[in-house]
Amino acid sequence: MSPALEVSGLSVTYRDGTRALRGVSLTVEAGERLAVVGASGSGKSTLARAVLGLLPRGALAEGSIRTDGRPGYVAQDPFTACDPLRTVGHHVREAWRAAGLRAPQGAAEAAVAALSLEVAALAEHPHQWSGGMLQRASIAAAGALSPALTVADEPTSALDADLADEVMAALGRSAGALLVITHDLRLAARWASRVAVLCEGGVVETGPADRLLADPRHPHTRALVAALPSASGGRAAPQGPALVEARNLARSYGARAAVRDASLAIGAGQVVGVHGRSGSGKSTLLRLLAGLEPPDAGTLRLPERRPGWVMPVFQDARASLDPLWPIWRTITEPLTGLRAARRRARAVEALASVGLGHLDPRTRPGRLSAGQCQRVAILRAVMAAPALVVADEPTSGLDTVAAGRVAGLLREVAEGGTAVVVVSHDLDLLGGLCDDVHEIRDGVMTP
Amino acid sequence: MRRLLRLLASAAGTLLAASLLVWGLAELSPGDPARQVLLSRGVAVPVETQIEAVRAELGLGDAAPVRYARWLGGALTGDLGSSWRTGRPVTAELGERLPATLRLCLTAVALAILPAFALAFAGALGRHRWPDALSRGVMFAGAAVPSFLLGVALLEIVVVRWGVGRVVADGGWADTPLPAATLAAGIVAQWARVTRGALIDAASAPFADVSRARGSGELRVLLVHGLPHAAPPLLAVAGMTVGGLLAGAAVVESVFTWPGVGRLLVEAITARDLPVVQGCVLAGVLAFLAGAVAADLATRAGDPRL
Amino acid sequence: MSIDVKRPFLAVALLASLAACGAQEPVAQARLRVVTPYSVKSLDPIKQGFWASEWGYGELLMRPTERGTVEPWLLASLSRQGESAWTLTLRQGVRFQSGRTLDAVALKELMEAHLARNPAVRSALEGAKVAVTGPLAVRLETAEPVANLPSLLADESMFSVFDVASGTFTGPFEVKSLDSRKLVLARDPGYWGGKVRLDGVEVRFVPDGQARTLAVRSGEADLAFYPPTDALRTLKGDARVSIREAALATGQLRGFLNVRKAPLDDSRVRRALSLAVDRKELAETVMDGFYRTPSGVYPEALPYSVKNLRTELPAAERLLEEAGWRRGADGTRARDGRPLAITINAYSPQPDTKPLAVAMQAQLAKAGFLVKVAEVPENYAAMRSADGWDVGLSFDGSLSYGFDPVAPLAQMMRTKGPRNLGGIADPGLDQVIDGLAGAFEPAERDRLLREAQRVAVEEQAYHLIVVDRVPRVVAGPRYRDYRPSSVLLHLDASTAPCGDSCGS
Amino acid sequence: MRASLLAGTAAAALLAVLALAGPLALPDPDLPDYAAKLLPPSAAHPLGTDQLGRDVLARLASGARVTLGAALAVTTLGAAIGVVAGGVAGYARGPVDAAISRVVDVLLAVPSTLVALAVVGALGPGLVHLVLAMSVAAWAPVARLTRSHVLTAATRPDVVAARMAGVGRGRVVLGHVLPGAFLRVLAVAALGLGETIIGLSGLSFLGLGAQPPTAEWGQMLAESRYDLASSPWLLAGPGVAILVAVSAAGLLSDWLGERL
Repeated sequence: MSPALEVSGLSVTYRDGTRALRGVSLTVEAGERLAVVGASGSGKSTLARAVLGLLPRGALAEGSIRTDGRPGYVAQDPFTACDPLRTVGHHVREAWRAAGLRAPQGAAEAAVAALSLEVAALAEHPHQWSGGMLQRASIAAAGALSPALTVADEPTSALDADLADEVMAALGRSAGALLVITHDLRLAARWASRVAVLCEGGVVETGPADRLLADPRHPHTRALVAALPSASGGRAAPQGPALVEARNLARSYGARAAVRDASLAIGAGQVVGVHGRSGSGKSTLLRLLAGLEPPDAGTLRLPERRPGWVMPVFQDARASLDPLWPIWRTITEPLTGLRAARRRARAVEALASVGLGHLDPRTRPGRLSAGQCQRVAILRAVMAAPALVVADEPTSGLDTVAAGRVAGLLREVAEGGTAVVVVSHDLDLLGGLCDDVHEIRDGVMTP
Repeated sequence: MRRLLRLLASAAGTLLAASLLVWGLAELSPGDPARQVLLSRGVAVPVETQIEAVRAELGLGDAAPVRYARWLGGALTGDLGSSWRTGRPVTAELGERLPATLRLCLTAVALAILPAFALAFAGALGRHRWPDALSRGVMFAGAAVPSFLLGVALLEIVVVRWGVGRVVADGGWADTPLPAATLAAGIVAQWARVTRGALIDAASAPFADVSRARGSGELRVLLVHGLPHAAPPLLAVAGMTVGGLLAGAAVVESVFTWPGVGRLLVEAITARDLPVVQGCVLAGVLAFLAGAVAADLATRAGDPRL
Repeated sequence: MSIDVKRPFLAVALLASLAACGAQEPVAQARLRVVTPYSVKSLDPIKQGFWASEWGYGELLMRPTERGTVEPWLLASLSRQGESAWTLTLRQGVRFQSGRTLDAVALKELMEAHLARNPAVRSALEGAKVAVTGPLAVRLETAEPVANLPSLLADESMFSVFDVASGTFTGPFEVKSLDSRKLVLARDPGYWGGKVRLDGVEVRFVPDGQARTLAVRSGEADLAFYPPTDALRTLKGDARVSIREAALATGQLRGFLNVRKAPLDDSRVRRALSLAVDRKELAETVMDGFYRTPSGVYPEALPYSVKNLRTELPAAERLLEEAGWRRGADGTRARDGRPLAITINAYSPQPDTKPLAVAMQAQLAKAGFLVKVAEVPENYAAMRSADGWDVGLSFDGSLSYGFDPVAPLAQMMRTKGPRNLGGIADPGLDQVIDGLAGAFEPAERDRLLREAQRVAVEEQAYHLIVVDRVPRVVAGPRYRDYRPSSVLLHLDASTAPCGDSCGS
Repeated sequence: MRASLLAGTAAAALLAVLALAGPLALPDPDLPDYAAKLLPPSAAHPLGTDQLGRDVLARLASGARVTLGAALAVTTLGAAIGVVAGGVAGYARGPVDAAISRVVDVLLAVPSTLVALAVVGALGPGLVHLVLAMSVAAWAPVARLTRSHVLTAATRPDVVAARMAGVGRGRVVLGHVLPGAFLRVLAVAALGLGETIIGLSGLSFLGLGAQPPTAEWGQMLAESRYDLASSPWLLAGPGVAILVAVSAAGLLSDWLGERL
C-alpha cells in the first residue's frame, strides 16, 4: 500500500521572500497518525497549507507532495471554519458539493450521527452550536469522502481542555491517516504515533512520541519539552502575611451575577492561580482585585492606595500597547517624572533583563511578536513597582515557547517580592506557575 | 417585532429632529415671508397694510414654538404650505414631481446592480492581478468623474451628435436611460467597492479555505460564501444611496432638465422659495430614512446571527 | 479603461432610447415643436390672458405691427368720440372657438370682465364704462382722456379677447392640453381668418437655456425661444440651426441712475457717463453682435425717435472737468479728495449684465471713473434702497408691447412713478409726460415725445441706455425662415415650415 | 500602497503648484480680452481662452485656489468642529453627550448633499454660504468617530494600564487618545475632501455656489457647457482638474486608511 502522504524536499518561499519551509521530507503511512510540532513561525502552518493546496498566490514551492486523493481538512477554530450565514448541514454537505458530487441521501446525517451529534441540529446555524460539537461536525465533513489522509491544523486549540479529548477521539475514529499540526507537545504525545519537530522551516527530529518526550535529542526539542509546565507542579507556598485579602466578594451586572462568593488571600512573593472556564467569573474577579470596579458585597483589604501599586497584564498583549508608541515609551510610562533620555536608558536596561536586548527601543508594537509584546507589557507593569500584578490569561494565543518565557517572567516578578494573581482556563500553565490554585465556577470560588 | 418597532421609533425620532432643523433653517433665513407670499400673489410693490394682513394670516407674530407646532401639524397632515413662486400647495408640487424622480432613481439602481457586481467579482476573482487593477481603476474613475460632467458629455455626444434620446426629458420611461445611466455611474463605483471588500473578506476567511481544501474553485467560493456575506453591507449602502439619490439626482436632473424633485429643489433654492425647499428636504430625509430602515430590515433578515 | 466596463450599460441605455424613439409617432409634416422657458400657468383669460395672443390661441382687438405702429385686428375700426370716449367696431364674422360669434354683446361682457378683474386694465382705464351701440359696435367712455387707447388695445396684458360664457378664445389654434410641462395646440378648423397652415403646435416649457438650444440642435424642437447669449455664440457655424431675429428692438438694457446722491446727482456727470460708454463695442465686440447699438431711446423706425446717443470721450472729459472732477495720478478723477467712484449693479437672472458691466468698467475708466461692479440677485429690489448703488442695470423697454411710449416713460421717469427707481424729480419732464396723456394728435404727441427725449437724454441724461435687445429664436432646418415677432406674437395662421424652398 | 501614496502626492503637488504659482506666472484670470475670445490652445494660452478672452489656464489656477481652498476650508472646519464636539461628547457623557449625539445622528441620517442644499436654500446661493452649508454636513462623521474613539479609549488596555500606573487623565488623553484619533480623523477627512470637491463644484455648477466671474471649477464648467461642441478645451481643463483633485484625495485617504 502506498503511503497516504509523501513529502520530499519541500521548500516554500513566499512572495515577500520569506522562506517558510526548507527541504522538508515527511511520510505518513496509511492509517498512521503523525503530529507535526513546532513553535509559531516554525513553518508548520505552511506545511499544512502546502499539503492542502492552499498556498497563497505567488508562493514558490519546490520539491514534491504526493497524496492519495484529496485530503480531508479540519481547521483550527470551528466557528471561523464554518460560514456563519449557512447552516451546519450546508457545511457538512459542501464536502460532496465542493468536489462536484451530490451528497447521497442521508449521508451527511449518517456522518454526524456516527460522531454522536444530533441530526436535527444540522438545520441550525453554527452560532447555535457549541465549539466542541461544531468541531466534530467539521470532522464528520472532513471524513465524508473517506479520504486516505486527514489534515488537522491545531484542531483543539480553540476549545476548552476537556473538550479537546472528545474532539481528538472523534478525529481518531473518523480519519484514515492523520496529519495533526499542533504547538501542543503533550497533545501530540497523547494522540499521535509519531511526532515530527519542525524548527525554522526544517524537520529537526522525528520519532515515536514517547521517546521524543522522554529523550529529546535536538536542542530545540529539548527546549520545547523543558517549556512544558510540569503537571505535578505545586511549590511550597512561602509563608508571610497576606498582602491582599478578599472576603466573600460579589459583583453583578444587572440581573447576572458574575461573581457570587470569592475569598482569596495573597502574600508578597506569592503567585496565586485562579482556574475557571470562560464565563465562570474569573475576569470579573480580577477586575475587582485590580480595583477597576468596586464589589457589590464583601470586603477587600488592600495594603495601600498609591498609583501603580497594582498593575495589570492583559490577555491580548498587542492591544495592551499603544500602537503609535515606541516600546521604550510604553515600558517607562509609569516613570512620569523622568526625562526622556533617562527613561530610554531604563527601558534598554529592562529589555536586556528579559532577553529582549536585541530589540531597538524605538520599535513599535506592530513589529513585535505576541510573546514579545507580552513581555514588554510585563516590563511596563514592573516599572511601576507594583505590590500586586494581576494577569488575565497572559499566555493565551502564544506558542509553547513564548508562553513558557512569559510564565517564567511572571515567576521572576513574584520572586522579586511582588504578589501575582494569574487567571486562566489552562490548568497546565497554572499548575506549573502557581503556589496555590483556586477554582472558580459559576462565580463561586473554591480553594 | 419589538426590534422593528424600536427601529421605527428611532427613525421617527430622527425625523422629528430633522423637521426641527428644516423648520429652523427657514426661520434663520433672511427675507420677509409676507413679502414673498405677496409676490407670489402678483403684488410686486405691496403697501404696508397688505404686508400686515399677510403677516397676520401666516401667524408670523406668534412665538416660535407655536409656529413650529403649527408647521409640524401641517406637515403631518400633508400641508407644507404654499410655494412662494407659484402659490400652489407644496405637496401638490412635490406630488407632481415625485413619480419622475422615483422612475429615475429606480432605473439608476437597476442599471447599477449588474456592473457593480461585475466589477466586484472581477476585482475579487483576479485579486492582485490585472482584472483587479482594472476594476479598481474603473471604480476610482467612477467616483472621481462628477456626474454633471458626465451628463453634459453624454448629452452632447449621444443625444446631439448621434441623435439618440432626447434633450428635453419629460420624465417618462422613454427618456429615462441616459440620466439614469449618469446617476448610476456614481453608484456603481460605490457599490462595487463595498461588494468587492466584502467578497475579499469572505474569500480570505478560514471557511473559504476549508471550502477550497474540499475542492471548490474561486468562483464557487465567491458565489456560495462570498455573496451572502456581501449582501448585508451592499444592502446597507444601497439603502442609503437609494434614499440619498434625491440629493444626487438634483445635479443630474438639472443637467437633463428632468422634471423631478431634485430639480424642483434647485429651482426653489434659486428662486428663494423656502416652503418648497423645506418640502423637498423633508421628502429627502423621509426617503433616506425609509431606505435606511429597509436596508436594516433586509440585513437582519439575511443574517441568522441577528 | 472606463469605456470597457461602462459599455454594457451604456449599450442598454442606447437600446432603450432607440426603442423609445421608434415608438414615438412620426412627427406630422406641419406640426411645430417649440421650446420656451416660460410656462403657461393656466388658461385663465384674465390673469394669464397674454399667453393667448403669444401662442396663437387668442387674439387682441388691435395688432402691433413690425413697423412699430398699431392697426385694427379683431376690430374693424377704432374711432375717437370727443375727449374721453371711443367707438370700437368689430370685424364681421369673428367666431370664438366655442362657436359663438364675437359681437358687441360679447365684447362688452369681456371688457367688463377685464375692467373688473384685470389690475392692468383697471389702473389704465379707471372708471371706464362700456355700452353696446350697435350689433358690432360698443362705446367706451373713460373718466380721463386716454390718448394711448389704440396701444392699450394692442397690448397683450390688457384686453385678451375671450368668450366670457365658455372661456374660449378666437385664435387660429385651440388648446388641446396644458400641464406644467407643455401646451398642446391644434388647428381650429373653423378659424374665422381662413386656413390655418399648421396642423398643430407643441409648446414645451424648458427653463434651462442650454437644453432649449440643444433640443433644436438634436432635432427635438423646431424653435427655441429666448436663447441665452452664451448659447447663441456657440451656434455660429452650426449648419443645422439658424439664429433668427425680429425687426425691432423692443427691449433695452438701461442703467437706472441714482440721482439722489453724489456723484450722479449732477447732470454733467450723468451726461459724461453717457458720452463715455462705447455702445458699439459693447453690442458688437463684447456681446458678439447679439445685441444692437442703440442710437436713441426709441427704435429709429419710429417717427418720434431722436438719435441723440453718441460716444465722445473728450466731451465727457470736458463735462467732468467742468463739474470739478480732476484727474489724479492713477487716472481716476477726484473732487475735494473724494474719488469719482460709482457702483454698477448687475443682476444674476440676466447673466449678460455681468460682462457688460465689466466691459463698461473698462470704458468708463478711460474717462476717469472708478467703477465697482456688484452683482445682486434681483435688480429692482436692490434699487429700492436709496443707497449702495449708482447705476442699476435692468432690461426695460421704452415701449410697451402695444408700442406705447407714454406708459413706460410715466412709470420710469415721472416723479414718484412706480418704476422711478433713481428718484428723478423733474417738474419740467413731469409736465411733458402729463401733456402726453391728453395728446391725441400724432403731430402733437411726437413733438412732446421729442421734447421728453431732449430733456431725459440730452439735458439731464436720467437713464443710461446701454444696448438694444432684439427678440431672437434658434430655428431648426424646417423653420429657418421663421421670423420672430418683435412683440411676442409668435404664431398666427400663416406660420408654417419653409417647404421645399429651404429644404436644401 | 506605496503607489497610491506616490500618485496621490504627485497629483496634490501638481495642484498645489498650479494654485500657488499660477498668480505669479499667468495672466490676470478675470481680465477680459475681447480680441482673444475662444482661442484654441496655443503657446500663448496653453489651454486656450474662454468666452471673454480670459486665459483658461490662469482661470484654472485661480479656480484651484477657490475650489480647493473652499474644499479645504469645509474639511478643516468640519474636522475641527467634529473633533471638539465628539471629544466633548465622549468625555462629558450624560446629557451633553446625548444632545450632541442626537444632532450627529440626525445629520448622519440625512445625505450630506441634502444638508448642504437645505442650508443653501435657507441662506441663499453663494460660495461662503456653500462652505458653511457643507461644513454643517461635514462635522458629523468626524464627531461620531472622535466620540467613539474617546469612549472606547476609556476601556482600552493601554489606557487602563496607564491610568493604573498613575498617569494623569490629561496625559492619557494627550498621549494615548488624541494621536490615534488624529490619524483616523485625517483618513476620514481626506476621503471627505474628495466628496467635498465633487459636491462643491456640483452645486456651483448648478449656480448655488460660486458666482461669476469667480473662477471656480464647477462654475467654469457651467459657463462652458454651451461650448462643448465648438470649444471642448473649455471643459477639458476644469474637468480634468476635478478628476485629478478627487483622485488625489482618494489615493491619500486609501494610503492613510491602510496605515491604521
